[in-house]
Amino acid sequence: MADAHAAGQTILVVGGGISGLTTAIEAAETGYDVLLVEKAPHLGGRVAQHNKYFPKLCSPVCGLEINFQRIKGNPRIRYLTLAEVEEIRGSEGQYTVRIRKHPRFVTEACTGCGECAAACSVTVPDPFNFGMNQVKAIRNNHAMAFPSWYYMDPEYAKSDEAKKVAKSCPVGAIQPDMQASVIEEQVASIVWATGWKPYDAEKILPYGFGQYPNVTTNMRFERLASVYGPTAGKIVRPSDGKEAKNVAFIQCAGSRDHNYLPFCSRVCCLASMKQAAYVRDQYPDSKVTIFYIDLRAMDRYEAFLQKTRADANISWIKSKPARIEEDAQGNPVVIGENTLTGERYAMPFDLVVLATGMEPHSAVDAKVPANDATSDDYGFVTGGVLAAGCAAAPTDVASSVQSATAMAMKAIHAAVKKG
Amino acid sequence: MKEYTFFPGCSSEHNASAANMENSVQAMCRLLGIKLNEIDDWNCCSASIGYAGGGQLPRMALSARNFALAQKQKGNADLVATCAACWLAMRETNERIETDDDIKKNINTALAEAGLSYDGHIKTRHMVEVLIEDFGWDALKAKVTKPLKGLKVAGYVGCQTNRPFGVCGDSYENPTYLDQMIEATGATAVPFPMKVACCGGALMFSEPDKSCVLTKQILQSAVDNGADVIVTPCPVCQLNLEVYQGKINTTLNTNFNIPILYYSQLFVLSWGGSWQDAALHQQVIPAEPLRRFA
Amino acid sequence: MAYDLTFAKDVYKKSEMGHWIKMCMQCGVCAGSCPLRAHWQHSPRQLFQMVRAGKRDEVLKSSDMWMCTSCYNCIVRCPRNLPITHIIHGLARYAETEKMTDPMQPTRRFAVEVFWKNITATGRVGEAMLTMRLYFQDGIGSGIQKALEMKDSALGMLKTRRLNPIPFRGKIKGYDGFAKMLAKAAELESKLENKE
Amino acid sequence: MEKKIGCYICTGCGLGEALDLKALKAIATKEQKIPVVKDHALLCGAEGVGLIQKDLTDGVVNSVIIAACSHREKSAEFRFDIDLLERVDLRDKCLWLLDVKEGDETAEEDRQMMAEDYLRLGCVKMKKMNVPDPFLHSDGSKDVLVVGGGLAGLTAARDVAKAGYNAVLVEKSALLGGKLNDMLKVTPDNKPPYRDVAENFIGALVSEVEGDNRIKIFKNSVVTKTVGQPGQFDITIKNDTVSKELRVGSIVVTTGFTLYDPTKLPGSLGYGSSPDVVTSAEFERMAKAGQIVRKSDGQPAKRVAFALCAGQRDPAHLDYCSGACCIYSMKQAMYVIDQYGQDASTYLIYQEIRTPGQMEDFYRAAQDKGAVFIKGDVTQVGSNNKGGVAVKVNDHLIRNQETLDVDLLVLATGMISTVDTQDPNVPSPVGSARDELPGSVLNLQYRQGPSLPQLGTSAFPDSHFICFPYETRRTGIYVAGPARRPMGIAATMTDASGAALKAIQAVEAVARGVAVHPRSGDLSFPSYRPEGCTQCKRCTEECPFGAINEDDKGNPLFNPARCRRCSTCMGACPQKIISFANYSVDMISAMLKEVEIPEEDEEKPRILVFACTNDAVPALDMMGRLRSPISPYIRIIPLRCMGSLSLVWIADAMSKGFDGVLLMGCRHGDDYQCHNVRGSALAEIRLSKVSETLQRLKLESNRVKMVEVNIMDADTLPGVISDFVEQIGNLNPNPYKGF
Repeated sequence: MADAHAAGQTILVVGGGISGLTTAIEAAETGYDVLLVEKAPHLGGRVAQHNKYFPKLCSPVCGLEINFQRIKGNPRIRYLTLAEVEEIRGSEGQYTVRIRKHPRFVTEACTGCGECAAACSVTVPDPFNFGMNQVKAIRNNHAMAFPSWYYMDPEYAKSDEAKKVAKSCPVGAIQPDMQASVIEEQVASIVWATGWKPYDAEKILPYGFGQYPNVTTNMRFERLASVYGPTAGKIVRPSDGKEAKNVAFIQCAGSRDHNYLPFCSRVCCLASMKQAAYVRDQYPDSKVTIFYIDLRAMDRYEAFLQKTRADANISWIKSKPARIEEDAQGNPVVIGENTLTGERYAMPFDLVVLATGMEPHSAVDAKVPANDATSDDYGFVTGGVLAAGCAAAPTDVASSVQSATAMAMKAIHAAVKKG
Repeated sequence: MKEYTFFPGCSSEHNASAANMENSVQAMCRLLGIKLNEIDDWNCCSASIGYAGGGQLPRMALSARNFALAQKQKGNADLVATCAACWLAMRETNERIETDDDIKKNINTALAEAGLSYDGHIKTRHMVEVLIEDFGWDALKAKVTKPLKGLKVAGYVGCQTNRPFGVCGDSYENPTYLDQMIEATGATAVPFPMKVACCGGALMFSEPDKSCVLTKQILQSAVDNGADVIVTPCPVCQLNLEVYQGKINTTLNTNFNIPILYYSQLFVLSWGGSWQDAALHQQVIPAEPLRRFA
Repeated sequence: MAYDLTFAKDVYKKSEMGHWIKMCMQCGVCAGSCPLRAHWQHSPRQLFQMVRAGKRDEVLKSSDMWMCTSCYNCIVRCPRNLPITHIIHGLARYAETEKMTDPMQPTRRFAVEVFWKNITATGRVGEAMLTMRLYFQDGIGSGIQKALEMKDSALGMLKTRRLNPIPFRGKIKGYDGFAKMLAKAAELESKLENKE
Repeated sequence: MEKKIGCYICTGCGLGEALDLKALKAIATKEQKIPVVKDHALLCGAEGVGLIQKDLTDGVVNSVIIAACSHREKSAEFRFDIDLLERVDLRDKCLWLLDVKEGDETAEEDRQMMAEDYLRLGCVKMKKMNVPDPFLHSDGSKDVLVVGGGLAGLTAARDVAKAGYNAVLVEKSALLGGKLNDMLKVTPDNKPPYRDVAENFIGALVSEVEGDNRIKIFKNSVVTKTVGQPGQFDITIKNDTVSKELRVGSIVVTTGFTLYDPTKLPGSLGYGSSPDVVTSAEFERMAKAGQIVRKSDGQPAKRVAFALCAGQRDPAHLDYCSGACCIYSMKQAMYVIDQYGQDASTYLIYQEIRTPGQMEDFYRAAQDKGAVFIKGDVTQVGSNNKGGVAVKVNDHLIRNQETLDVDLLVLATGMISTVDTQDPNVPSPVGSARDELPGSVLNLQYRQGPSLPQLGTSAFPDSHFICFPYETRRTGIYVAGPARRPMGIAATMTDASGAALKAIQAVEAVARGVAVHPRSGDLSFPSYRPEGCTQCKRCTEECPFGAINEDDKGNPLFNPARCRRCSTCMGACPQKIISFANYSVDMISAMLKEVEIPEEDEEKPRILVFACTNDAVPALDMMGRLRSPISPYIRIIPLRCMGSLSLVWIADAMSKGFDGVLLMGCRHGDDYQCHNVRGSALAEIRLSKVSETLQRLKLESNRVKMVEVNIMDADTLPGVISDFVEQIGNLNPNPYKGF
């Protein structure tokens, strides 16, 4: 029963993105103890990098803030950042997990005052903005980051300056010699919520990402459109900083393609419609072209498609472009066949955004470390542990939260069986 | 001394259009220590254009016969081809025979008529694969005695050494092996966006006007990028680019006069081979920019 | 011609790699990848949809398949792994065996009447003969004209010993077996092409 | 309980250097009469926390004011086992928001004044706060009612039971299983292998549920009445003969969907013109009966066409996508191919193929089996000489208009929720088919009506929130499956499990007397002074969650367990008689009155900012982190929600001498971000009446302004504030200063 809480009834949630947060909070607010393990320095995951959500064009931080408040107010939730689950033994009801805690080099005593960052002279490409700008080697990812404690790059921690910077901390929270540690926990159930990473667009050779500066990706574009991103929200071309007023979006860049990701990533169509709105809102005289195979605005998201369709400055071309070339002015030229007219086109744009798909972390760098773990051909988790959100299938945020809430239910079943 | 079974292909025959490739390849192999054991009494591979006249089985039977002879004469030693079309046709045939039992059965029924049989197991390789995989870049660079310093070369990979199989896992859209070869001889590989564009291939024979437009774009790009010469591994490309320059100049009013060479000719020359060894005397458009290295 | 799958099912069965046609999702990548895209009327994916719609005559009479230069761009880019080059070759061959191709289609003439005859006559390509046949297939007049157009090149080739002055070449040693083999292969092929 | 207040001032993070500690302590002790006042150089450190904990343990203090950083920081360190804790933010919203040059005495003085005011606000608030006494009842139920015994309902009931709770499952028909009973096979959805249709598993699920003694099942029954609140829902279940009353704690609605009426489709789709034009539901039943034949003459139906989006994505019919039809129709095409093999010809005529995620495999499988996909429209349907159906198709991909002769044309009609919904803002739901819906599924005895609020124009009782899809406007009631939104099988089961979790979470929350999202854990709830009530009904009308009923005299009847503690009722009440133990009109009035208003001649205006604690306050904190300075003349008072805004506060602020009032609420309108749905919208409406108040006071109406603030507005908010400060600066000082 929910009010009895024998030891070992804890629910382990792996991944602190929107799915993991949801599973953790919903289970805790139902009366269960939760251990939340996140690999990054802060909670929030992939959605924290998004500028806005479709279809409401609202900030993900709004919902994250509420969830963080719920975590702060709930003693049932323990969370670890910079931590990874290395090994899972046992089975549902009685798992033993080994967790490695990577050094943050900054303790929880940090007050977020920022003295250290001011004292730090070393900058690195900002991973939060996909390396599009430089940041200090000791920092937190953004002003709303939770937990708000700073963290230090391991490389920098080895430097002599790190030791000096440590002295600059008024509360002595910086420890450049901090070591990794390993802990073991007994848990009743495990929910894998490790989410997704953007598919590596450099692998999509015909589109020349990495070769042509003005070919970018949808996740980079999110940061480009964010006022807290590398360009303070100005939508410009990477090559020359020129305002990008003629922008193309190429759907299924890597998705629905046997050469890359054979499955459909589900959200990219809607994400591009959202990003089209970024462009149209910023430049009234802008033009947007969306190249697609099928427009996948499932169920009620259809309304968002119709809303986008109503904008005469957004044109739609049913076509998977064959390749991209670059003209003398550095404009990417998109080449292909319009399958509805049969015309062969070669259209230049200021900027081309590749709607790259979702690669599940569980397929690459967050495989479930259990002997009986199973996954499908694409690396989505199908068994051994419970899977929530994009660890189970490519889904939008609302569906991920539904999935995560459902997994809280399944996790509780295991805990109840144990109790 | 490394030995390989060798399939020269029709264009490499004496007095054939790719005689300059054949001669320079032979010289290159001598300098590098490669023994090529030519298949006795080989026949045409039918290339890709063979589809229409031959269809599936007759087309593949041609390559199958070469494999059968090779197996009989030289066992399962790797079979080296120098012509892109031959390499592709042979590889495709072998792949189908090894993966499709119906094809294997039918092909062997046909081969039996010639008293032959073949059930796969011979690896077909392109000469450039042998250079890169069996000798390696250091070995190729080490042989250079006359670096082709200052020579600006457009590396034209073309289609069939690149797609669908590709050389040494190199990229389809932007392969770099040829540029690396050029650089290995001490020459400079100029940027060349058209490096994998199609020259019109076999259509040059039937619809030269269509193909010449493609060829022209390739020549133009090379010239625009400041190339002194174009280098290719493919005899069809070499022929189209070199022999049709005159026609292109008259019909599309250009004035190209750019030598089209084989990678093997660059190696031979940079490895100290003579003008003759490199078969540079066999260029329809004289390889003047290379004179100073002779 | 109303929608019907008889033709499509025939192509799936008889045409080389034809069964792949049903897997096309009509994205259009093949069209954009084709170097001859300026010259055909229907892109590969259109041909595939036409096959599925049962448009037998339009597909088989079209010269589109004959535009293929075998550059293999479409194959490496197709998101559904269709061996498009081979499918197109297969359709061309299918049209040929169904006697639907325009006999004057230049590539068809070269491939069937010149090239294939040439290589099967001796076992190897006789380039000089090939070129002569190619030029003179429409009679002396246009032949001479075409030849003159390429005169300089031809002379250059002769000078550099890359063109054999004697157009006639001998057969390969094992020609008899070679011919028998081809005959058998052709026999099996036609069985394949007419299998029910 | 007698309140023993302790005030602890932190001098870390530069506060000690920037502020005059002695003066601050004097405010707390002398002016505010706080018995225990201490300071520490690092209050959040072990020593500082120990200092507070000791006073608590020794019983010297039982209520704590912490004057340090934002309440959003160090919550773990400052978590004590006490009822009343107040955070005064001297750092993020004072020190970090003011640009004070070294030695600029005026600026330093302004900063000190701001800090002192904030300390006063905190002290007054603490003095005004009472310990909430949670709403608990002895006769509550933790059972979960599940309405609808199809896939979603069975899943929800089973999951509730497996979690150790009792479920009451009410099914309208004679047997459980719903639509799946009619299905031959099911689509794989999110279970590999994604290529193959799966066996229909509904039988197993039904017996699992019927065999579970925690689940009480009522067949042939409907819910005719739902009275009460979470934990105390009294429902009436009626079958044809008897009515039965029972009490449950929370409710999951899984009544599923009906299909759009095919007779309403355009004639061009030919429904009714021939018996061989059928809907996918009709076709499924035929397949289940092993009868894939022409209805007209019983001949085998080997040639079958499927028209997708039969009414869907068409504003004249259903303006949404039905989500599952593409996959469902592929499954049915596979039936035909499996039955007739080489002789089968199947065509799917589509607008967009929608096979998201791994279901792309299923699309490929359908093609591999030989199904032909045509992007285009059906322009006309007639009969042909072969006794079949002649379908005119406009094929967009080869720009071709041809006839497609088939034995059967299957129309993939769309799903419509069976849940009765309502929205005051939307007159009539889309899709005329809804007129034929049976009565209300719950028949809620709520002041705001028997139905569930719908999402926009969609007529679905879906959530507006992307991050919180289970948050609806009826606490403790969760809709799942196609009743909530069109969805396929796997999505339905997932959704039902999620709703089941929310249902047991709700009963647990009620049992502990705490609120659910968004103010999870809040113990307070509204109460009122009956003698003051004028029966104006504003509270009962405005409550976004329909928590308040009316008694026969027209007085509000609060249902605390329905309440989400947004305090909209408090702001709505013109009599100011609704309050919470720890939040009231009087409390905010007292706070703002405590602010020191400099004399007119000092030329230091004062501007009051009411900021929504959900988005505006974090945005202000973010400004602090970014150190983007604002005017030292503003004073911020956080509100639970703009919905609690009482016009009295404006009047009080003006008579107190504030020169202007700026209100920061969440975005409202269609894409509203107010976590309480209507809070900021209602505040705006109330504000429209504020001009009267100002006229009465002979003050300019532009002294009060409301702005929408998004949580990420830290970049634009400083401008918004300085513009308002400037605008106020252009007015004469408030004449009421010093009264």
